[in-house]
Order: sequence, then structure tokens, then C-alpha cells
Amino acid sequence: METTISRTQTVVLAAEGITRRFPGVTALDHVSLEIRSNEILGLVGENGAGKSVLTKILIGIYQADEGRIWLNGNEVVMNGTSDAIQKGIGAVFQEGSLIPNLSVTENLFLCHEADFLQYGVLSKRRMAAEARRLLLPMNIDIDVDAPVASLSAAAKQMVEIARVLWLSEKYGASNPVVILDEPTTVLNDSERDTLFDILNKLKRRASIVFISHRLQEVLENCDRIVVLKDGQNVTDMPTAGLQISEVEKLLVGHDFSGDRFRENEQLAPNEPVTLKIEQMGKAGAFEPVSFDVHEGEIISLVGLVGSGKEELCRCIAGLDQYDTGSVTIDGTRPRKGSSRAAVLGGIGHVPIERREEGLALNLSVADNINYLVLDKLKWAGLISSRLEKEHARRWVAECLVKTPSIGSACAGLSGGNQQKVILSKWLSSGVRLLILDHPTRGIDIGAKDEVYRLIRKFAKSGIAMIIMCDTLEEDIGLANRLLVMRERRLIGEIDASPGHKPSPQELIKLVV
Amino acid sequence: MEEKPRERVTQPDVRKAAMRLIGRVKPVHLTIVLILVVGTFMSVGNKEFLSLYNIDTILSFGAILLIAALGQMFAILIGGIDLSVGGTISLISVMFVFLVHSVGYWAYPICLATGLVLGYINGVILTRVKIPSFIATLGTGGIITSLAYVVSPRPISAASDDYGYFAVVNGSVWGVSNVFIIGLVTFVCILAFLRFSRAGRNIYFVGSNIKMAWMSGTDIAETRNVAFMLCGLCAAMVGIIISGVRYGGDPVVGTSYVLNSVAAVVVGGTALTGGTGGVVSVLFGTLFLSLLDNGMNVVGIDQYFQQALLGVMIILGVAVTFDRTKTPVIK
Amino acid sequence: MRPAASNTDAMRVPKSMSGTAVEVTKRWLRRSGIVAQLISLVLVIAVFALGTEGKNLSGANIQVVLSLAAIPAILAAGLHLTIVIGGIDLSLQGTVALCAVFVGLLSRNKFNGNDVGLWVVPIGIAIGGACGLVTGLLHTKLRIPSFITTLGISWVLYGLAVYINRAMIISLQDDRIQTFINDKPLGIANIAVVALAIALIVQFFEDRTRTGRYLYAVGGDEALAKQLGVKVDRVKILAFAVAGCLYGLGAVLLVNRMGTATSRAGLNLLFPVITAVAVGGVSLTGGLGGAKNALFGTLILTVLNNGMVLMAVNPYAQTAVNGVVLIAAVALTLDRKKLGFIK
Amino acid sequence: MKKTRFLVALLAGLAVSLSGVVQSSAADKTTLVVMIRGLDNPYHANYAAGAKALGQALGLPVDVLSSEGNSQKQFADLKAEIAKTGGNMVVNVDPNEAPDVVPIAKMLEDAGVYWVNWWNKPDDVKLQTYPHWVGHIAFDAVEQGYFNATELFKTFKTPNKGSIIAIQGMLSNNAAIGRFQGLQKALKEFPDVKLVQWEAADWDTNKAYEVTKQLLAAHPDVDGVWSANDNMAIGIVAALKEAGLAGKVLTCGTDGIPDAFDAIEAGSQASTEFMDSRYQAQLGLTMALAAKDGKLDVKAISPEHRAFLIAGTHVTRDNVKTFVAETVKVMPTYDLKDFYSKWVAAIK
Repeated sequence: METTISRTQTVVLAAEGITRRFPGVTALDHVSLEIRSNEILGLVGENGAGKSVLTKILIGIYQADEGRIWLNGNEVVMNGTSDAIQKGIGAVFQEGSLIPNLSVTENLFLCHEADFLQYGVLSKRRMAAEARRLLLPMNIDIDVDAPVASLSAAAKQMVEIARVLWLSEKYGASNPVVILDEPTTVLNDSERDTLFDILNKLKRRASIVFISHRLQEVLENCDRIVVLKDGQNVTDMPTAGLQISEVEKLLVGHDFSGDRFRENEQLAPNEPVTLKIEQMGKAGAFEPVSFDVHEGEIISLVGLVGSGKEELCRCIAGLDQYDTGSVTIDGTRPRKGSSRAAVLGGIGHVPIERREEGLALNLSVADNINYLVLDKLKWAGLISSRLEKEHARRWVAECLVKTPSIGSACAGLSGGNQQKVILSKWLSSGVRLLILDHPTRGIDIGAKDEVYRLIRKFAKSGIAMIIMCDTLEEDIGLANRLLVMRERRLIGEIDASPGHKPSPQELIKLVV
Repeated sequence: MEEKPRERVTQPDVRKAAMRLIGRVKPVHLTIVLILVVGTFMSVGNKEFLSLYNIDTILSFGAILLIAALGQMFAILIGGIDLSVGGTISLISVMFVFLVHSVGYWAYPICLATGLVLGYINGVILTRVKIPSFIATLGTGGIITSLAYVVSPRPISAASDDYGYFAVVNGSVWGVSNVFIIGLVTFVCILAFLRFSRAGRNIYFVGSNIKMAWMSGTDIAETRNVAFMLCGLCAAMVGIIISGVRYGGDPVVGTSYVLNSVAAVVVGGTALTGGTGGVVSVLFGTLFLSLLDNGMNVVGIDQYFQQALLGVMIILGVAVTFDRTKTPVIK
Repeated sequence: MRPAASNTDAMRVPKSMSGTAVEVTKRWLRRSGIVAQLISLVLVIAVFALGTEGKNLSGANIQVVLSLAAIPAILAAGLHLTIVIGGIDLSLQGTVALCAVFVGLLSRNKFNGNDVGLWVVPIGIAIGGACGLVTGLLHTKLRIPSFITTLGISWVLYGLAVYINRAMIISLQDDRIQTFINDKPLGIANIAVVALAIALIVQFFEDRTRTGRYLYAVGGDEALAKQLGVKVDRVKILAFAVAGCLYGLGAVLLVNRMGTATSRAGLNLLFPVITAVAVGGVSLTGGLGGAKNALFGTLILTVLNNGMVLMAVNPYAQTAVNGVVLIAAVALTLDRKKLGFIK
Repeated sequence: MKKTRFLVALLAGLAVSLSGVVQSSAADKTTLVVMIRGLDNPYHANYAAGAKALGQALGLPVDVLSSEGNSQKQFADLKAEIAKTGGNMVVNVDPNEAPDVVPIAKMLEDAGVYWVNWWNKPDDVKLQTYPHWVGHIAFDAVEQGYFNATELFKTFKTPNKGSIIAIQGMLSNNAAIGRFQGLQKALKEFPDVKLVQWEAADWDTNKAYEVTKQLLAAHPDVDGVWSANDNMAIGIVAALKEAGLAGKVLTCGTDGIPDAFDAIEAGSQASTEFMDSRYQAQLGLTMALAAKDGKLDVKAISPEHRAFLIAGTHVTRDNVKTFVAETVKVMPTYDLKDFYSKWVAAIK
């Protein structure tokens, strides 16, 4: 895919043959990237395609296992973020890197306060003035003395962008590179417009790498687009004249093989309704929705981050309160806003944040698997070691968890095996409805297949499931039905029974 | 270009192998090594250290600290701390003497129930009022201490007619003192509770990952309340035992148990962040401190120097046994 | 390309800059983090003014309160630093005891021929600082939690103090510092002026120096601060060392105020000082509250205890009142919504 | 599995080391043991000094144990000492609190150790039950409080007429209670003296200073400050000095620490009562030693001489100089032949 490089643009940063492996997964496989001066480069790919890992390698948080990085024609090694920023490369991540209790000003200049020192004393006035100067082009009204914790997500992002620019300016980078990791997901429309105004202005003195899911905004605002898929380069082309559909095709890939998701194991759901959602709504999160999930049915919620699908799932799982409507599981209505009531009612939740929310990492595999069924593993009123071991062994075998022993701590397992432990925990508990939040996030192909197998198997046994997946093809492949959400509303329902699967291209049009 | 990646690959492998080896050694093993070292040193210093009489001494006094530490362990397991155990011990110790005089054996259940209630109050302040346990128990500790003074502003001695009621604590069975037996039974009960009951397991899960426990439908508030109630119960037991041993109560007697109990738990290798460790670690941690305390006297280390040495040994003990792999940020 | 609709916007002055003097004051007060403490202080004073029929507002009593609050305020100004970075320091008693004994033995006294004169002030501070430095080094380099490091260190230092002191009550025969402490050239005792100055200096250090701000960065998010380039270990060691220095100063003042030095000097000070720090609104999770909070906390508790003495409240109920005030103060000031699960 | 193996190895190791234990081979010389409450004040430190002097004179080893105010440590340390000496020792105990006495008595009785107890004892515990408990001795606390109060009253502008504030010791302590009773006895005798307020300062210099300062602000016109001991008197004198009242308003104390003598000489303290803990240590140890050597038949001692009060030495401005020179600065040779030379009354 050769493209003509305009003469005024020089390559600022180039990455070549970058490979990075994690235990069990190759996150990046000989990926190359060129960032040119005065451009906005769109970096696109589905979740798990390797965008974040690539970013982290570029700014030195990770080191590449293979490959080289060139800066203005010289090979460089990035030793951590502060080294990268001195070379003129900085990133703004979704999770943010601002210290919440410090003020905007302090965060802006943290660790680089030398300019504002007078006899060892910080000049607050000069710092604040400088902060205002930096934030002025950002076009937002921020009280620079307010603690960052009190800012909106948009404002935080602006502050971070300003920090990266200021630092690269300070270290004399003629054309700093700012990497923005999905900046628009937390923004509303007008904020998003403002952001692009600013980025377009910034382009005059910097290069911007813009990572996003929303193809529309990428195509509208970026000069060039790079698509990553499964840790590999797919394409690198200018956006001028590019159609969304072309990118969509690239994005979902060519190797769309029919049975990757074990579709031949998909069965029609049974008649009884397991979960009934009636006019459930939560102000500011999602409009009232109604749908049923039948026994053994897999429903996929499709939509962008911010479409309201996460909040919907959290409400069903009892992790959040909802305002209106009701949830009925197997004919009973668990008390709303109580995760305990939901679990007792038979609703399980496999969270996206495995390590933070899914596992007790320092406890053993057996402990984690058995956690929900301890009451059933009792002998004479006491938890029996023998039954515990039997149960854990059975499920380790059932779910093919690869672990040194059932007594090993979960912290030492790979992501895929951790996920299998979480699945075992829920599946063994007699759950009626399982919410799977990105069940294959960050795990390798082999483990993914295992997860698919488990999903099929337990759907067959009558467990209803609501899934949210990393890729649309996964959604389509796994689901019996797809529910599409956009801008906090349920906008459509698509049948995805075997033989009637929609194409990802059809679906993506609805989503974005 | 060719070599670089290989270096990067091999180096972690060697380290990984070493880490795996180290990973097998649990904190409690290191505590045992420490105990053996200290024990050997002491018994070389004075062979009377290992006489039956002295072993009985170590065990029966160690048992009191053990019970206090086991209680503290619950608070620490769920990721909190209980600084009010001192107050509870003091209050129960004076209350018990009064109660024995007026209601006889009923004093035992009443005092234990009081411990439970005090623990429950701590739990509620943490779970409902949502005040960090450090502050909450620092505050309730002061309040309970005042209550102890209300019950009796000065140490009181039991009337000699009531001595019979104290036999539960003071007697011995086949030469083994009851205090030691009580300690052992408590140890076994708590071991069993954590091992064999749902509520016990919940304590670990809440301490290890409170968010996960909550999302899995665990009643967080109840679990934490139970942990603090058990802590209060253990403190009440210590209060009763102290009253029993002394045939009298004292409104300040608990003070020294606050930090000592935390020290015993932590020296055993339990992190203050919660979710790790257990009764066995606490047992060995307590044994370590008791051996030191007793041994320094038996060996005849200058009284003026013992306090300093104890401090050094605690730091050393924690430095050796503390499992840093589980806590990336050490506060 | 979108039209640059924001050209005019870019020129406008942010809202936060504007406002009348009242608004500015309001904002400053809100941000200063001491409004609740100020109100509590006024409230406590008012309650006891009623309870003691105004006796607590007599000039003599105000003098007494100010000079009594001075030493705890200095200790709190030190101790709160270790809480700001997210740790805790239990070594106060040991450090004060050791410093007190050294101060006693180095001043002119009956037991030995030493007389370093006023040099005893920097020496006392330096010994405290050295103790804090060791604590900080052990905590960061051996990676032992501060709770247990400082507990152990406290026992070691107290033990050493007792060992060196050998139960002597060392009477100082040089009362220059004592005279200075109690002099009132500014209308209030110098010791209160010193404490106020220390609180202001520490507050200034926290607000206006790089290292001071790093304390808060470490307390706010240690891992992130490290990633952004803050030398976390160095900052932590510094916090413990500065705390130690202030304990040293506290010991110098304690000893000279009384004219005698013993290893008992730091007895029963630790938990009252922690209570004061917490009541003042310094969050035990780190990163919030400064020396001014510690100062206000100390003042509130001193006024409280003074009021109870004036009202002749049973001395042992005083512990309970302190406990209630601690819980109530934290319950009112802690912003628990942001903290998620409270441990 | 690994853990199990480790534990087995551990148990085996313990068993081996236990089998190597030789049964208690008693030390050949009797050890003189003093158990005191702390090492950080002169009164208790003098116990150690007295015991060491006696040990030197008799050629016997001396061990000083300190409970640091912790009763459990007190028991544990005593038991450790019994283990260390195999029971060949005599003990002089200053128990932490009265309730500690019973377990100590039982422990020493079981070990067959002769001992003498000071200060605290539960009222209904009878020494006759314990053949190895040679004596229980205390200074007369009521008398101390009374004597110091009367001396203080004399220093008023109009002697025996005026108002005082009082600083108590630890409320939970017998000596504090006794001394306060003495004060009240004096107040009854001198109705013109008013006690306007009292506070407890827990024997602590610093706390006494703080409390006095606050009380002086509330009652600026008092004529004297009664204090239950000398440690607190130091703080009181500092507070009085700050208020510009040093030498005008006096205090008093008990114990007889060097600073108190200085204060009496300087005129800021009226009086103190010296309790010679060196004598206490030597008397107690000698009595116990005599019982152990069979020179004193414990059973034959009359009840009045098993538990009794002894007198301290009154120190006022009149005798302070000579007293310090002759008694405090040098270790006097005490009359240890007659154990009851300072006997004043039996303890009921």
C-alpha cells in the first residue's frame, strides 16, 4: 500500500518490526508505524488489536522484544515516559495520568518545576499564569488551581494534552508527537468538536496520533490512517477520499472464517424466558429498554463505549441502581442495586477487569473456583477439603485450566487461564444468566477457542448469556441475537441464528 | 540486533527460576527459621531456657498474646486494623471481676457478649458510617477505655470467696495450664472457622479483593462486622484471662496489647493490606515474640537494653518475612 | 476542517479568574480545606464559653491554651507529613525520648560537665532528624511498611533513651531557653509564636517548594508519581527526616519548658497527636491536608481539653470525649464518596 | 505436601533439641531479685542501686527486673527468672498493681521462693496462706499526704488559711488514694483551707505542668498547690514559675528525688517525704534471705509484723541540706539486723 509522501512532510518517528509478546499472547507481530510531521494519524483497530501496547512501546513504558524505533532518522531507545517526553513523544491515556489531589497547575508542571523556582520557592503566580497560557488554546474554562479530581473527563484530557505539548516544547522538540488513546469516548459532541478544532490547530507545530473506534471521526479529522488487526499491520493510507465501508472491511478482516466461533454448535434457544427486562432505564446512562433472554440463548449487546451497554449490564448485575422498570430472573425480581440479590437470583457477571474485579489473586485456583458453591461442598456442616478438591479438580478439567496445581495462587496464571477460573466459578454455581463483559479480552487464540467452547457448552445446558465482545465478528459469531445500542438507546435487534448471521459491515453501520 | 532479544529473553528466565524457588518459601517458613535461630541462641545462652518449667511459662503467657493477636488478625485480614482491643481488654477485665461477684459463672457469657457487641460497633462505624478502621477504632478505643474507668477507676481485686470462679482460667489439666489449653482451643476453633465455614472464607475474599467479593454477591458489611466482632470476642477472652490470672481487674491493663498484637500478626508475615496470612502465621509470629520476651530474661540480657533489642528484632523479623511481591506500593 | 468558531472564545478570560472579592475569598476558603476545622473550633470555643461562663475566654486562659497547644502543634506539624505521603509514623514517643535525654545530657546539668549552650537546639533537631532518616531509609530501602518500621524504631529509640538515661531526672541549669519560651514580647508566649512559625514554614514548604508538592503527589498516587519521575523514595525519606527534626525540636522545647529531662518526655503523646492530625482533616489515606490542618486539629483538641478541665469534667471521661470528637470530626469532614471501599 | 514435610522436619528438630535438655541444675549461689515497675525514674532506679550494693556486700548475684508497667510482663519476667535460677533466689517485689499480688504469691509459692512485697496488696489476701511470703511492707501513704499538706498550709501568707488546688497521681493507684486521704484529713483539721479544684496528672511531670497551668488560669489566687509526688511537683514548679508565682505559692511532694530537694532549698517547694528505696530493696531482700537461710521463722512472725507500715523521712527547708549531704548523696549503712526498726503500724 504505497502512498505518496508530500514533500513538506518528513518522517518524525518511525517504528520498525515491533514485536512484543506477553505470556501466552503475541500482542504485536512485526508492526511498523511512521509518524510524519504536521499530521494527524489515525490508528484504528478493534480491542486487543495492539494499539495500546504499541503506544506504550513508543513512549517507553514497555520495551519491544524485537524491532527498532527511529527518531528523526536516528535510532533511539525509550527509557520510560520521562525519557520519551524529553525526546518529544508523549501520550494521553484513557485512564489518565494526573494525580487527583494535585491542582491542574501542579499536574502540568510536575517534576519540571525548575523554571518557576526563585530561591527554591515556587512562584505560584507564574505557574498559574503559565498554566493559563498553556490552556488558553485548549479553549476550555478550567480553574487552574482546582484539584484535578474535580475536573470533567474532557478537561482532564485537555490538561494532559497541554502537558505533553508544553514538555516537548520545553525540551526543544521541533515537532512533538502526541498520542491520544481513545480521547473521544468520554466526551460529548461539543467537547469532541472542540477537541478536533484544537488538534487541527496543533497540527501546525506537532504530530498527533489519534486512536479511536469511531471511524467517522477518524476519517473526518485524520490525514492518514493505520489499521492494526490482531497485532499486525493491515494498512497505512491517506484518508482523503476514503470511504468508511472500505475501512470497515479492513477492520473486520479478510480471514473471516465461518467456524471460528463454533457456530455449528449453536442451538436455537429454548422457549422459557430466563431474563425479562421491562422498561428498565437509568437517567444519564440509558433510556428505558425492554427485552427477553431465553434459556440457552446468547444475546450480544453491540455498541460503542458510551452507548450505555456497560451501564445496562451493571444494572442487571445489581452493581448499580436503575431508576425505572424491572428485572425478572426465572420469575423472581431481585432487589435492585444489590449484587448479592442478583447473584442469589442466578445472575452472574464476568467482569472486563479480571485482575481488579474478577479474582482474589493471592488466593488459590481452588478457592476461587469454589467460592460460590462453598455451601454445597459441606460435610456435616463443615466445608470438606475432599469435596473442595474434587469440585475444583473437576472444573479445572472441565474448563481446561492450565495451572501447576489447584493450590497455586491465581496471580501466577496467564490471562486466559484466569478467565477460565472465573468462568468455572460462575458456571459451577448453577447460574441462570451470565453476563460476559469482553470475555476474550487480552487472551490468546487458543484460550479464546476454549472460552468459545465453554460458552457453547453451557448455552446448550440452558444458561442464558448476555455478552459484549471485543470484535463485531465475535459478537456475531457467538450470539443468537444482537441488540444494538447507540447513544444510550436500544436501536435495533438483529437475528443471528445459524445461517442468518449478518455481516460485520452491516452491523458496523448501525453501531457508529 | 540478533543478540539483543536473546539477552532480553534469557535474563528474565534465570530470574524467573530464582523467583519460583523463592516463591515456594512462604513467609511462615521464614518465621519458623527465625524462631529456630532465636531459640537456639537462647538455649545456648542458658539451658534452662528449654526446661519444662520455662516452656510452660512461654506457652501460657504466649497463649494470651496469641488470642489477642488472633483477634487482631481478623481486623487485619479484611484490610483494616483494630486499635480498640486495648480498651476492650481493660473494660472486660474490670467488668468481669464485678460480674463474677454478682452473677457467678454468668460473667463469662456476659463478658464475651460484651466483646461481640463492642466489635460490632466498630464494624458498624466502618461499614455504615464509613470511617476508616484506624480512626474509628482509635476513637472507640478511647471511649471504651473511659467506660473501663467508669466501671472501676482503680484496679480491683476479686474477693477470695469468688476465687472458685477463676479456676476455669487458672487451673491446669495434667500439669498443662488452662490458659494454654484455652489458647490452643481458640486457635483450633479459629483455624476451623476460617477453614471450614463460609463466613471464614468470606473474610479472606473480602480482604483479598473486596470488589470481586462484592460483585460475587458477598455481603461485605456483614463479613466485616463478623471480623470485628470476632476481634472483640478475642479481646474479651484476653480480658477474662487476665482477670482470672490476676484475680482482679485493671482499667489500664489492655494498653500494651494494642501494638503488641499488631506486631505479632505482622511479624508472622501477614501484610497490613489484608487477605493474606492466617492463624498459623500468627501462631509463629506470637511464638517469636514470646520467645524473645522470655528468652532475653532467661539469658540475662540487661533490662535496660531489652526494649531496644525487641524493636530491632521486630524490624528484622518483618524485613525477613514480609511478602513484598503481593504489595507493589508499600505504605 | 471545522470553522474556527472559537477565535473569540479563546480570547475571553476564564470564569475562574473573575469575581468579586467575596467570591475570591469564598473560593480561597473552600480550597484551603480548613473551613470545617474553623467552624469546629469556633463551635468548641462557643460551647465551653457557655459551659464555663466565659472563663475559657479570659486573657489568662487564652494564653494558657496557646502555650499548651504549642508543643503538640509542632509534633503534629511533623507527624502529618508522614501521613500526607500515605504512611504513618509511630516513632514519635521513641524519638522524643531519645532527643530529650540527649538534650538533657548536653545542656549544663548536674550529672556531667557538658554545656553546649544554645547549640542544644540544632543538636536536638539534628538527632531527631537522624532518627527520622534511619526510619525513612529502613522503610523505603528494606521495603517494610511504615506502620511496623516506625513501631519497631520507636521501641528501639525509647529503649536506647532509657538505657542512656538510667532513670536520672536531669535538671537543666541553663534557663535561657526556658525564659525565652515563656517571654511574651508579642503578647503571647514565644513558644506559641514558635509553633505558629513552624506551622507556617511547613505549610509554606508544602505549598511552595517542589519537594513539598511531591509529598502530595506521592500521597495521591505513588505509582503514578514514580512513573512521572518523582523520586518517591527520596521524598518519603525526607518526610520522615523532617518529621524527626520537628520531634527533636519538640523534645528541646519539652525539656526546657520543664527544666528537666527524662526518657519519659514523649510518654502518651503519640495517639493524641495522631488524633489531632486526623481531627484537623489530614486524610489517613494520604495526599490531603497540610500543616495548617494539623495546627487547627491541635487547637481544637487543646481547647476541648482545656474546657473540660475548666468545667472539672471527670478526667477519665476526657478520653471518651476525645474519641467521640475524633469520630465525629472525621465523619463530617471525610469525603467518602470518592474513596470507594473504606478499609 | 511440602508444607507437611517441612512441619515434620521442624517437629523432629524441636524434639532433638528438647531431648538435649538437662534438667534444671540450680545455680549454686542464691540470686537476689528485685522486680520494679520501670527503669525511668529515680525512685525505682534506687531500688536497683540498693540491691546491687547489698549483692556486693554479700557476694551474691543480683538481677533487676522491670515490668514497664505491664502486669503480664511482670509475671512472665518473674517466671523466666525462676526458670533461669532454678528457683534458687529471693525476691523483693514492687508489684504493678494490687491484683498482681495473688498470681505472684502463687507463682513464688509453687517455686518455693521466699519474697517480700511492697506497697500494693488486695485487702482480703492474707499472708498466712502463703508460707514463703515473708512480709508485706508499705510506707504510710495517708501520713505522707497529711504531713505534706500541713507543711504546705504553713507557707500561706496567713498560715493555715487560704485556698489550694491539688494534683493527684494516677487515680487507680493505692499510694495516690492514700495520699489524697491524708490531704483530706488535713483539710478537715484546718477548716480555713479550701480545696478549690483537683485534677489527676498520672504521676507525669508534663501532665502536671499542663493541668496546673490551666488551673492557675482559672484560680489565679490560690495559696498553694498540693501534689501527690515529686515528679509532678517539678511540673507544678515550672508552671508556677511561668505564672510568676515561684517562691510565693508553694507546692509539696513525696518520694524525695534530687530535684525536690533543690526545690525545697530554693524555696519553691514546702516539703517532701523521702522514701528510701535503697533501704526498701535491702530490707526486703535481707528478710527473704533470712527466711531462706532458716534464720527467720516465717510462721512465727506475728501478723502485725508480717504486714506493716514504715515511716519515711520528713524533709523540709529546715533539714534539707544536712539530709541530702548525709543520706542521699552517700549510701548509708542501714540497720538490717532489726527488720522492724521503722515499724509504725500494722496493715489491717
